[in-house]
Amino acid sequence: MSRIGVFVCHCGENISRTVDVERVAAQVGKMPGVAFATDYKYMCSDPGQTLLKKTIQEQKLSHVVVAACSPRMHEKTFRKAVEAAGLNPYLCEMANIREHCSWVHEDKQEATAKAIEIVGMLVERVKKNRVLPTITVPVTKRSLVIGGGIAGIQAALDIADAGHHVVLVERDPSIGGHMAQLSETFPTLDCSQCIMTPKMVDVANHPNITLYSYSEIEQVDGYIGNFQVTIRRKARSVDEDKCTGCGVCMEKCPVKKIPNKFDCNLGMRPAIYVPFPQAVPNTPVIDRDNCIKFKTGKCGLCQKVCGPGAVDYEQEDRLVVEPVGAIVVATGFDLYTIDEKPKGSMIKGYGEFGHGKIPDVIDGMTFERLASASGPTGGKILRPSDGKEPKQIVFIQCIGSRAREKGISYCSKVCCMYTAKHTMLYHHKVHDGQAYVFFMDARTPGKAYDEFWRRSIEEEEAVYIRGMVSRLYQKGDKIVVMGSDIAVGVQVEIEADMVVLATAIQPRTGADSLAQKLGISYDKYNFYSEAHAKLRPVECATAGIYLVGACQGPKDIPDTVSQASAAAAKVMTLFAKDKLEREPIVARVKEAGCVGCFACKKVCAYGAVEEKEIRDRQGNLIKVVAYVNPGVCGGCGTCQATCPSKSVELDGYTDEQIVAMIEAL
Amino acid sequence: MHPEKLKHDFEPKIIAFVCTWCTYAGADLAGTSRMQYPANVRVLKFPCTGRIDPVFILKAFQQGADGVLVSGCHPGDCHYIAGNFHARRRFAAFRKLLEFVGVDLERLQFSWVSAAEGGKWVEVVTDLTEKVRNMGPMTEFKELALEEQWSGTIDTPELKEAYNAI
Amino acid sequence: MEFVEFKSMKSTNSMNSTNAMNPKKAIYNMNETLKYSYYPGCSLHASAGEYDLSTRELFKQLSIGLTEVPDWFCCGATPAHNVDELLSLSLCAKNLEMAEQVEGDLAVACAACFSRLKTTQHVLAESDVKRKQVEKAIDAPLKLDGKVKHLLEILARDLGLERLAASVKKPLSGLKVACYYGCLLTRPPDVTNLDCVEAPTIMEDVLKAVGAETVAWSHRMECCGANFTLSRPGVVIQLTNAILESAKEAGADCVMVACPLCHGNLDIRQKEIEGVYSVNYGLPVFYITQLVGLACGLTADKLGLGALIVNPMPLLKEKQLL
Amino acid sequence: MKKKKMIISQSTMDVDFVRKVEALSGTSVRRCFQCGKCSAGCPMATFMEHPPNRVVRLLQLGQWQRILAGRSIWYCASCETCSTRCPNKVHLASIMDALRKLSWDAEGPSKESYVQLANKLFLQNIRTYGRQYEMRLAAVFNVKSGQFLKDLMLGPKLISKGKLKMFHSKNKNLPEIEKIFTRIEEMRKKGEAL
Repeated sequence: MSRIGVFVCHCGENISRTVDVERVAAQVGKMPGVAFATDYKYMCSDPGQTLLKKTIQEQKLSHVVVAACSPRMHEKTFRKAVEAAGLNPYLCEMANIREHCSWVHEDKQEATAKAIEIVGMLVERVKKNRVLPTITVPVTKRSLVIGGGIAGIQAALDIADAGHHVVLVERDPSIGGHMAQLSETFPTLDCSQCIMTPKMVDVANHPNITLYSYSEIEQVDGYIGNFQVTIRRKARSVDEDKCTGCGVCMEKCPVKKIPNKFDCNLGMRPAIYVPFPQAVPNTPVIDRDNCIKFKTGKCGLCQKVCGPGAVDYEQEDRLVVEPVGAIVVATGFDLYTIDEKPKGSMIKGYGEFGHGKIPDVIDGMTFERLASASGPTGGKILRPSDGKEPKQIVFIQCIGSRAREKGISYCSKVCCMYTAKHTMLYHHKVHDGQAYVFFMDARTPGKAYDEFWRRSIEEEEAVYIRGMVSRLYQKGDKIVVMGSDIAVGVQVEIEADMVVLATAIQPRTGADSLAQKLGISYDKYNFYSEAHAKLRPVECATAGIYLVGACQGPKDIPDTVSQASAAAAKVMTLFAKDKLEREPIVARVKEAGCVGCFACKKVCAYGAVEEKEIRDRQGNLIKVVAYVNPGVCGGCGTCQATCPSKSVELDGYTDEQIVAMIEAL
Repeated sequence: MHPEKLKHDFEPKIIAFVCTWCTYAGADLAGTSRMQYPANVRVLKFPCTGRIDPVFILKAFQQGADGVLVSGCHPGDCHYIAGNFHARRRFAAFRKLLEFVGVDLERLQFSWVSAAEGGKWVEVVTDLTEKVRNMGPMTEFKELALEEQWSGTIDTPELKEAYNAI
Repeated sequence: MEFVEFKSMKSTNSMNSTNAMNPKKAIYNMNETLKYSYYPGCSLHASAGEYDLSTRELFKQLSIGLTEVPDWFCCGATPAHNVDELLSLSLCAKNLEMAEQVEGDLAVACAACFSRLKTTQHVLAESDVKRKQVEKAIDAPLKLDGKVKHLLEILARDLGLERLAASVKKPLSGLKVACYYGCLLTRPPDVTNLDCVEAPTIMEDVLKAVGAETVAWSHRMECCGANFTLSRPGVVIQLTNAILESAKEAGADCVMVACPLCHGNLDIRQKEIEGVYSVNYGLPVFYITQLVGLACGLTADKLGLGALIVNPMPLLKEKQLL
Repeated sequence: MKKKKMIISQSTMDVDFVRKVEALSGTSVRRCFQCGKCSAGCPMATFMEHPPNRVVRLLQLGQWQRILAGRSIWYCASCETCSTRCPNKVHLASIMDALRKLSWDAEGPSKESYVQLANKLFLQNIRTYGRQYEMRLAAVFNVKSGQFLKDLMLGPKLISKGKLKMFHSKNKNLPEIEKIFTRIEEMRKKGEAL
């Protein structure tokens, strides 16, 4: 006969406000098998846990149910406490009467009745719980970092400096990401390239970092401590080992006029190219869509001029498999462009701003390239249409962001600050020009941020207009901006030479398909979800995978770098152990019943099901049955639901346990 | 939205089978965000919808559930790679069986609620509760039990013996 | 709740699946004969008689059937919905019901009537409360599935640009036209579903098909203030002047409209505006059916060109179109 | 104009009125975050004492008297530019319709009488004739508003071009139209419609 102990938590007032916890304890105390039931103000507190441990020992409890918050919150806490009291941790269950009850209902009577039923279900379930052994698995002390922007670079360097090997995978030909494109950075006006390039070089030279640029994640198998990652190394057509980066091929390439994406299509590049001079690795790549050799079979000039013979037209995509113990995801963001309806974007187009067809209406990143000393204009602010210096420049905030009707409702977080920076850069470069900013709110929470914004107004003479713009249209060589100033309550019209739109930050296109490969969750915008918004901000719910930077939500550089170091620390914590304990929620085969149909093997996504021969003492084969490798099993239980003879069972979620819960209703 | 709380004649019992990674977390989010929904639902947590044996749904109806909700990760988002696809395939076949048995399929709902969709959880639960409330109590199994003295539990010694022999 | 979702789904579907957003891709059957019921609207029976005349003549020329809804009455226009939405919805609903009795989709010439009839369908599909009220007011069950089409849609999509081009006898070559959309043809987009709300091309497409040139100009969708033509003509003069100025600046020879109210302001008041602002625009303002009709070989008489206040004859003679 | 201080309290914020506006217009005023895009594109904003965004702001504060006392709502041209471009899908054109209706019901404290008069005559015309006849409408408007000479110069030109019909036949549906008017009046009396 089981002696179950039930502990009902008040959670301060969080539960007790709508659930009569004393009544729950009293009612549950009468249930068969329950030897002890009580309520307590904070079960997770130190005294709460002491009460739990003491009661287990004094009352000689066989099972425990803690009725409190979500098991996703504190199951580990209480199982640890139960273990300390000498019970197997898997004999403890949590009844969720907070997230699923007290917080979502207002009627106390209703909520209390529901809470009693929820606890009752768990009491019945726990009776059927079995002692489960802890499973330990080895840890591969190598880490994968996906994305070579500032987020991925910082995380990779930190982990590598701690002595662990890092595999850094970057989709583009060079690492550097968006930060390499920026001119200067707020709030100190550091030159972005000056602080970024040394870090990029560090990555290239670090003995603990393997850099796969121009590569993408193909497939991810395994679990925390033991991932197998397949990486597609796209054909670069240039051998990285042989290439010296002399650049002769790029000089000789007859195709010269391909818009360079790195320069927001303002500058041109050849068909064999590095995206920017400081690229890491400094190995060119052939853009096969635009290369004459690949299009017509003729040319081949670059191969002829290449001294070391690095150019290889025959190169094909290669797949490499890397075993790693942890994965850091740092895939960054895409900037929304106001073209009609960008593929994969949730945002409706901005026809009122010309659908991106007015040449001198540009986005913030294009302005960065114009302002960058290494950009296509050498740092001069010039109009894309005619190369003239704009004397009246208008910045408009919140394009796409904070516009639920246009598709997204969140704030992109960095635009207020970078626009303030843009007005300063503009004022420094065009002394007789005037900058105007249409804005709703200036969001400047950050160290020295508000001061920076005020400086753009008070010292750099930017004119901020509180109000939005209804429409832009070309009139001669001017762009007419039809705005309003809601403080004055009048319409404002400006004939501008150039308009810069602070467009929204969105997750990378394809962020969802990467998430699906990794088995991590994401929100409706495709931003990756952290395990807990406050307490586990850099971890995924999927163990062993960590999030850094704008792939998790819009973020500026200081926040991104802090998060990168935080994720690196998490990886190091994981690598500090030689072996990992994992939840023993794995499938087991009852060999007696197994007929060897291997339906389970067909549905197992982990390849955990093996064939096992059963022989008698003489060595004669009796039958072949299924065997689940506990190290590989993911614990989804699909095999159990599939097994026609009910001969496989998922520990922790047995039929007995579930039926007991249903019957308790 | 705080209309006067309506008292209903019939409070249906809804059982939700959910996966722990998406829908359970989504329901947690609804709680953390203090959204409100009818108190009729009881949640059973599974690692994955792939673990949900159709028999559990039958069992739930037998035990007096008036509606059953099965909810997991969106297609392609399964934490266990493909469990929800297997579940979907399995339930597609199972629906036919249920229909044959005489369960109104309106009482059984499948949906996808991700960890970030607290609002959708509330919507799904509220809608199903209202729908089932309007349909009235699920009587098919109860009537069957009365008619044929049929019961889900093994309550005669002969049956028990027979069962154990298997 | 579910009903509403279903409806809105339907409307987005029709936007995506048909060629509603892409007039260039009209799919048609050469042998089919087009037939419409016709709601001219009050203005076409009064101040915009030439729009009515040219519409009928053009449709006859193109072998498109057009049967006027017998005893239709006023849709209520802006004044009705301005102060009494229920009345506006009811008047339109009754007219829609009467149109159901005549074969074919409902062809509407006036942009304001078009907007009111479409809005009525949209609002009543979305709101059960209003739907019930209107059913009570007109004492009849509502039917909202009949299609309401502006003449532009019929020419550009039902007939199709290719068939239209094939009917051209005298291309309008050399004529530079500023197409004026005004407010109500495209706004609000979820109601009218006519074309891209901020960058429509349907008028330009039609004109190009009949050989005219179109100019790019900034004020083609700004409001002319039609609602105030009676009560506050000063407002109208100011707004309309900006439109004419922009068209002139863009190098247009003339303006084309698809709405009698826009026409009233741009054409009838043009002389007055020129006086107030001491400018000289001299921009004839045509209805779409007049220009298309001209290209299809109809005479000035049949198109009612003589009824235009700004005399178009010198321009048409200069371009050798008469 | 002297501006009165706004005293804000639960009792001075008329939530019931705002709810009525929301019900009639089918749009929520709380969604507006005052970006001013509506006012920026409004062709009539320069004629209004409260630009469109401020009309919504006053509604958010329950200060409808200030709105109805002014001319703003009567200067809205119903061009739908605001509704089309609003980032929050606040259907401002419908809010304006609702406000005009409520002002009309309250026998309009507004100063703007010309637009109201024109609207009234327009609706009367529908009830009496079934269709609009601009000549009659214009003539009656001029007489009632005391502007006998307004647009006088346009008259002869329009008549010579056949644009103003002097005579017209009665619509056969007049009884039906009359019924619609009376049914709506009855529904309102019974409180079945706003």
